[in-house]
Amino acid sequence: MFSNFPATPPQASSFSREHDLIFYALLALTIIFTVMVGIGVIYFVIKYKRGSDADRSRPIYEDARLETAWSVIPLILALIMFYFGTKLFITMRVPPADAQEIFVIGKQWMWHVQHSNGVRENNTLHVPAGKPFKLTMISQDVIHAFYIPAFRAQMHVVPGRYTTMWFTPTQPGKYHLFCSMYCGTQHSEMGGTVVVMEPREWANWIENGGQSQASLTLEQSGERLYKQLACNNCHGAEDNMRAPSLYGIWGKKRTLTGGRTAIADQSYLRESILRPHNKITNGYSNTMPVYDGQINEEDVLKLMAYIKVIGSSVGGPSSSGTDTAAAVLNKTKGTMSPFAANAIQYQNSSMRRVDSTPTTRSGELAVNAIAAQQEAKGN
Amino acid sequence: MSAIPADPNVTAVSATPRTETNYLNADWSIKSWLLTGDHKRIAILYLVSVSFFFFLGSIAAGLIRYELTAPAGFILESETYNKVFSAHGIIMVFLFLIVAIPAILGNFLLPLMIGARDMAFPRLNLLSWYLFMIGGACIMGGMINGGVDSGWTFYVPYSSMYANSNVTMVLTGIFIAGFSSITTGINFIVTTHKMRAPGMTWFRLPLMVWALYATGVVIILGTPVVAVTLLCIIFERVFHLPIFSAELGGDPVLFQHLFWFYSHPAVYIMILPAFGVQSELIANFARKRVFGYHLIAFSSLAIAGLGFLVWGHHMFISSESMYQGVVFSLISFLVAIPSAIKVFNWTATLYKGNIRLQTPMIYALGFIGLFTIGGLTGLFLGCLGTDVHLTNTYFIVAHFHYVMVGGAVTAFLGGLHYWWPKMTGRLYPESIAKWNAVLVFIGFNLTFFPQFIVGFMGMPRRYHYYYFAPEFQPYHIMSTLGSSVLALSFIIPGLYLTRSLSKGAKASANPWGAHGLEWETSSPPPTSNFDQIPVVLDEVYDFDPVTEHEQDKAAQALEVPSYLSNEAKSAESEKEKR
Amino acid sequence: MASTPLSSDSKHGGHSHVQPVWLLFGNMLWLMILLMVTWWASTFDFGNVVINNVVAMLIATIKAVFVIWIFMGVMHASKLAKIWVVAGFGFLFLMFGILGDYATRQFEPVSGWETNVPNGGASSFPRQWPPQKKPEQVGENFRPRG
Amino acid sequence: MAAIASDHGHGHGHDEALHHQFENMEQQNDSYIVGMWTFLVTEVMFFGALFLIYTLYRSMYQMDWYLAHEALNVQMGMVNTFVLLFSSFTVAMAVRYAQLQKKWGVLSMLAITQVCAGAFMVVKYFEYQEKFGHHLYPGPGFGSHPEYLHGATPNFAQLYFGLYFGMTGLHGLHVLVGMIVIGYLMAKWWRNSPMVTKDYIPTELVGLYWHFVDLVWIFLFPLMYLMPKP
Repeated sequence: MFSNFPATPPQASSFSREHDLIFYALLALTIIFTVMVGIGVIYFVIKYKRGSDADRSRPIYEDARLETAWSVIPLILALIMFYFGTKLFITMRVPPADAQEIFVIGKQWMWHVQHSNGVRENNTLHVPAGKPFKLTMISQDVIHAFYIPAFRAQMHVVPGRYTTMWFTPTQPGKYHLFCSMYCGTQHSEMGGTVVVMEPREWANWIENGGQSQASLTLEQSGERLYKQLACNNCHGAEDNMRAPSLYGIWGKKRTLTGGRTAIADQSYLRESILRPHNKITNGYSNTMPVYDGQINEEDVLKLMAYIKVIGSSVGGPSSSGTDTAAAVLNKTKGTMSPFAANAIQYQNSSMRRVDSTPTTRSGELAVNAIAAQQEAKGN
Repeated sequence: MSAIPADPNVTAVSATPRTETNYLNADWSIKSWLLTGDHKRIAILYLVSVSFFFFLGSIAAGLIRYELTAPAGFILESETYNKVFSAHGIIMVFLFLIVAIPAILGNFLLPLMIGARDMAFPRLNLLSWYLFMIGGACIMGGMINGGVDSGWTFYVPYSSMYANSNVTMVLTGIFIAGFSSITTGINFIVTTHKMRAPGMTWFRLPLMVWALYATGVVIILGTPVVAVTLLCIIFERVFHLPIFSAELGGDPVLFQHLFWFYSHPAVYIMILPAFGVQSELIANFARKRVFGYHLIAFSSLAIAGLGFLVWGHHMFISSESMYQGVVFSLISFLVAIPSAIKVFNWTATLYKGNIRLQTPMIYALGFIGLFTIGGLTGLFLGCLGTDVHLTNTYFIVAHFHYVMVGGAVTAFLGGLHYWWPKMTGRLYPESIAKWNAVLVFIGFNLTFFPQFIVGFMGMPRRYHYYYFAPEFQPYHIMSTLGSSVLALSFIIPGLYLTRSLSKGAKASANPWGAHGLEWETSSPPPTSNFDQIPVVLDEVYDFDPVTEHEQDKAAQALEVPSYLSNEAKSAESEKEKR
Repeated sequence: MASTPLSSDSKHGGHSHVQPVWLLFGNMLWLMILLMVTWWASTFDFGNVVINNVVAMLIATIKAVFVIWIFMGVMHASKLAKIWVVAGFGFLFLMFGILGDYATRQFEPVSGWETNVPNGGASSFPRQWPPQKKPEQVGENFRPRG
Repeated sequence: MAAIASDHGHGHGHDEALHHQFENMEQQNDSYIVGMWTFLVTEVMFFGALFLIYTLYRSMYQMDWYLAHEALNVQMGMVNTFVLLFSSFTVAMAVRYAQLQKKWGVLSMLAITQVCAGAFMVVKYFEYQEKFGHHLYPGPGFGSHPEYLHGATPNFAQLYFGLYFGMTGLHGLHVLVGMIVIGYLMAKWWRNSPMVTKDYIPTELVGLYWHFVDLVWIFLFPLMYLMPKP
């Protein structure tokens, strides 16, 4: 009878077990205290009912010992629960260095999910079991919240800044994906499914670009957009009179007008693409057109991915997964996308450890293979 | 507290003739009611208007529950469903919970309990009622004109930029109703400080007065912050002054900070008066002084103080910084301690008392049970690890309903029944009321306990459809079943209490034999409360359980059931004698 | 705390302290001098920007204290009024705890959060008012409409 | 406890100004003062939230806000501050005369205060007029003349002017309400109504409100007009 009458969400991520431990501990505490108070009340009501002859001499009104007891004991229990809760919270908020990055854009009443090798999905998320994934999320209009009950993971998606969430799926299967922050009319329909697949299965899925038509990797579509928007007219290989060069700026410190400095990370790049007048590189004037309102968040992500890859052979200090796969685009002659290779190698590894150490990438980016395959299919 | 221990079973037939003038029949004209300065009449005006708004809010609640029984909804479109749950939230929070106990019971009882003739500023008290009605009219005007679909929290980018329902009208209504709450707060603070009867020192104050004082302090320090935050949204919508807009570099999270800086203390505004009522009921129906009087009084102030330090636990996953989250989680656990102390002290008060199981006491005992569950489930949400999974789900909906409906509404009903004879001079039918109290307890648990489970399973808040997750449906069916029982159990008191206004037996000055200055004057009390200002000579709730026990034994020996029903019988016997 | 307002033998009539004219006029002159000091302080650079701000606020607070203490007559008001003044302004600092969140944001371990400018930028969606946009009906969760 | 209500408090003669719910004048006066201060605490929190928003955004966009604030006219601000300080002095004098129950002293001082308040509003009107002319009012037309922005980025400058108009507008509204209340008080004094002649408290309460309005401007002026260079 209870098969289709579940009372607990599935445990499908590395957080679930530890979260449920704390949850059931708190549940036990609640039951103990409620039963204690309940029995106390019922017993006193029955024993000292009006007219019942029970000894009522020397009633106690103040008892310092008792009062300190039931102040200190709940305090200690509370602090214990606080400690475990905070430990889990910190693991939830600090993504591991080797987590693969997925970009999520919340838009009024749908989710765009963008894998860093170009595969795009709407309202669904395909991830392999056993690999940590870091989601960098932003909203294009109102506050949403990316919530996967089975992974016990939830984070607001705020317009105007990136928020981050990470998890390591462990149990293959299909789980719910909800938007848990009220965002308008179809707030209850803004969700979908998270599909956790076997690593090999996922490698094939990512290999043929998933169902959606992602023919190009993020960097490639970024490069195409870079040329389409004629960025290379001003931003050449070296700093020239019109604009600073963007080669190898990822992660470096940039000196700006007015003596301010900023590290060229994701927020800086996004800010400088959308509103260049906010942070003008030293020695230049406010000549770059404003792209705020011309291009949407996905284009920003593509340009940013491409700018990271321009000219820099090794990724910058920041920990997002794509950086380690950087290779100058026009040189590579790879065979298989790094994700697929990495996933399969993971599959063959003898023991399936949940937080498997990442294999160092060979640095080859197999984008051309996918592109060639696409063209073959296309014409 | 009375120098001559009022003998509960020998009803002191008050010497003065039955039809002496009191605050109700002093003047029947409409003008005397609408321009009154008398705190008791203002309390009655509040009672009528707040009950009306509670009725409207309950209709919205019924509609939500009915709509959620089917995964793909029954009669509402998503747009209307969003407006219905926003209406339920706004009406219940701003027009019922924040106002009910402070403005009705607080206004009526504070001057009576401290031996004053009236509130410190009677005309300001009347202004508070008018501001409440104007605010309520604006909110209801907004609702009728098309409703607002941004939820009662009005999170910014949606409420200021993307909601095209009449948010501005409802926000001005809440802004005005906020000032009604501020004026009530000013009255409470100044009256408690300045208008106490001679001999009524701070530690002879009834615990209800302590709770109302703490509520006044929280109102004064919190309400203006939300008033200006909502004003900023009005600025943004009407005058295009961009304050929180993310497009221009503003920060939507700042709105959440300012909103919750008020809204968490607001939940303490709702629950602190309920603690006050609870202490009065437990003390007077267990016929014993409250266990740890000083601790309960100080824990009220502690809750009022700590209540302002914990707003961040509403925002653990809203891109608030991690370190801020850890600090707020720690302080949230500390704020749970005073509430736990109160519950244990009430339970300890029952030890060696003479417990009378009349209706107010059943509500009080129900309160202890429900508030314990409500409070402890709050720990799930204060603890960081579990909050990431449970926030914004039905677990939170169940938690705050356990504390608000299980706590504030149960205490409100208990207090209303307990002081009904004093407010109206009539007795309510004891047996119906007693069974209805049990029905409230059952209906409530059946409604909101399943929501804990469906919340833990991950159903988000404010969801109209869940056809993609049919496993939630059984719990929603149980919850709707319970909500119909609960609705019934809220209608029944409305009926028998209004009926008791005309048909109820006359109440003596002290039908419960309770101790307290409000029971010294006649019921309903004269317009100026006391003939002379009483002088308080001894401690509060000074029952002596042993002598109480002997009186109970003596009463039972005479086979005259000593409590209430005896009241009606003695009234008839007195008529025959005449 | 045994005293209550009624039982304490209060002096009758309750005429509060009448303030001499020279005190009021002197206070006004003193405040005008402080105003000039504020203006001078804003033009004069005290090293880094934090000190400038602190100095400006310090002078404003001194002016506020003089207005409250003398003009508003808190000097001879009851002890309770004095407590209220201190509590009211003191509570304001409690509210500035909200800024604690913004102060601790740059120490977050996750890249992409705050660089030195706490709020990197703004959403790229064009700002329309009032918002008229039809959401695209795509994704498997949409219930087919009528 | 209360059965023998001692008839203590009614010996002395009734002041006409004593309201029915108070026992003696000292209790009544103190209640009104504490009640007014409680209301002023709510006003402090009311403006406090706005100052908090100002502090946060100024710490986030120091350079742009410094550039945007140069569009403000410091001389007009100084004049306004002098005017308000002087009106604070005249209101304090009015309260003093009320305590001494000198009708014409009160009326003359209150008249000067009204004139000062009027001057403040007129100066504010000119300031706003100038800003509207330069298209500095936030909204679609903001910043169409970039030379008035002194090089500040339009987005963050719009935040600054949004808060500028919000806070000074709200403060101006409080000055307006103050003028209405002082007008009502002067009418009462003019007609020798016992409410004000016998009892100095109403005049003192209006004085407290006016001093608070001046207090807000004392903080608003340096924050808005006199920004130190970041």
